[in-house]
Amino acid sequence: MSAGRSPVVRVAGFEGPVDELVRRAHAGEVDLREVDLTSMVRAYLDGLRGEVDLEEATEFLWAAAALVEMKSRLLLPPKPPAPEPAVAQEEATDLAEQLRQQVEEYRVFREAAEALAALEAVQRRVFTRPPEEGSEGELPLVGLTVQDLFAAFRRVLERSEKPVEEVPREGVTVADCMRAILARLAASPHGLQFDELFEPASPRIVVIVTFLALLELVRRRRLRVAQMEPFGPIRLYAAGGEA
Amino acid sequence: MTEEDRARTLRCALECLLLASGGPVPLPKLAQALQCSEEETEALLAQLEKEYEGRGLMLQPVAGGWQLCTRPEYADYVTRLVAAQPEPLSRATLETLAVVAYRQPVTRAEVEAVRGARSDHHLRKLLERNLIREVGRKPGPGSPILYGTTEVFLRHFGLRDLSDLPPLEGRRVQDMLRTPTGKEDER
Amino acid sequence: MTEEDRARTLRCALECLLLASGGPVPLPKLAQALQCSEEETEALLAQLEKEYEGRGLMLQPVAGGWQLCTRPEYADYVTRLVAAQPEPLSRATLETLAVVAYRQPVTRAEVEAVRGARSDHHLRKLLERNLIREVGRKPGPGSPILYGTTEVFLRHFGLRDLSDLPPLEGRRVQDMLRTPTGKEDER
Repeated sequence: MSAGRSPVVRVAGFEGPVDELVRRAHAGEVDLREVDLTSMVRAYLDGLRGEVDLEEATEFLWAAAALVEMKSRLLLPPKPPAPEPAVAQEEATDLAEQLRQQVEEYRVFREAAEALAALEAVQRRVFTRPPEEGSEGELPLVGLTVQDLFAAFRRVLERSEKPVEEVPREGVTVADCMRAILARLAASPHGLQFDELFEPASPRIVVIVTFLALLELVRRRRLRVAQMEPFGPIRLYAAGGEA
Repeated sequence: MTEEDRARTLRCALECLLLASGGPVPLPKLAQALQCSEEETEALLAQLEKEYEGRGLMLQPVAGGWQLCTRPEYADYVTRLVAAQPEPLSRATLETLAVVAYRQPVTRAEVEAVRGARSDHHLRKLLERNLIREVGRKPGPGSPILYGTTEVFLRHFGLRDLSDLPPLEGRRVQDMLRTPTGKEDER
Repeated sequence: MTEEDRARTLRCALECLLLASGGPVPLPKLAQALQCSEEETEALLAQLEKEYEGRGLMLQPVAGGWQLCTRPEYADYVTRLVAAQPEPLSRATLETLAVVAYRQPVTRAEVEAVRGARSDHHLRKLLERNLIREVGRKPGPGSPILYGTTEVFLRHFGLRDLSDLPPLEGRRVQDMLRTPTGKEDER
């Protein structure tokens, strides 16, 4: 996983880094209707026995959320096709030319990305005086590991019954969920139990997005996650708020 | 005070300025703090750079300024003491960043048109690491957000400024930055 | 590699360690990163200190470790550069800090009881500046947060450790800080 930190997945018709799956699905090279996303998520979670890399897990969850969203679009009744006058009016030869240019352009940027990677590799070995302590530091996880958090997440995911296909058209965004979580925490000075964030019968997409929102809030240090005793309930607190 | 004493004092002061500020300091600010001309400050920087040869620290011109930093050859010692630098960017994220860097200001739709893939996740990552930022909104329907690179971006890659970006296919970066693309607002 | 080459490499590495860590580094941590004994590390620190004579930077033992800092004689240059020094602490905030420093670990309610005034704003400011931090929770109803001072606090005030805090003069102050009030845990 050195080139990128995208975890490898194996699904019908595809095996490789999950972000590549997203790219292929988006390009129509993989038919998501054939792909069992629930098993993919479960297989990933089952694979998380050892160290959980928060960064990688976030990457996976993002990819999973993107796939779920794409798949739900495929499964929903088709909307009347949006008019695409620009493309419709193109001559076939123009289209081919346009495509060629696009591929060429993409190749150029891939090379640029390689050059940047080389610069990054050098600069990563150069250190300056760090800013005063506190701007960076431990994630605010008190008395528990990221594994515990993931285990709890998994329990909720297993509890959630509704299949992904029942995505409300409006969709939920991570930003909405973050706001909702902060609002609930603000109203709960003694913190919230982790499980309370999830309705028992939430659609999986809602569970995933809620969890992403939670990770995001932990990363931004907007909330603290604490477990007072081993295997005890996980509680969430608004950061800085007193109990 | 002899001329050499004066230069020596100023070199010492320069060293202090660079240590105290931590990040890159633009030449005019150094000159102002030293109460010297910018030319003289540049000469002092060159002298100091020479003095630092064979030492652990070095001067680096980056992000429009000068900074005091460690030489890459001692990185192994340093990572034994302090946390390693943030993770290198994934390939897909680097690709997204390259499009933003060479095409800025650019919308998400434009980035996605080049990459042929959804890029919101990568843009978010880049925003989070302060490598890119919102620089405005594009006039037109929906007025989409325009992205550009930040000073953190320059520092992350050890670049002086945007013209220091590796040339793309022999095209000079300045030309690319100025060329408006014909495919704007494609979605 | 000759012995002198090795010592030179280690001195360079030491310089890098001190710059990259920013704050004071305890001797054992330096030794560990250099993969030397503490005795050898001390010898290297002494050599480096000697090398630094007549330069702008110097080594300083502070807060239980060694740090790289600027020589006081160049302070005027530095202050000219860092014109935007963080604003000095307000009287009320300093007062709050004093209560925390001398009575730690202490809850907000206890601070407020001593000061006879709401202090949440000041505590927040001190947390923001990393002068205090949450050190735990007090057992009992509501288990309120306990605050204590940080290493930044020690550095800010040039203290080696908490026993270095100036002794409190005057009975009244001492009593005030010590007297448990009846208003504890009030929220």
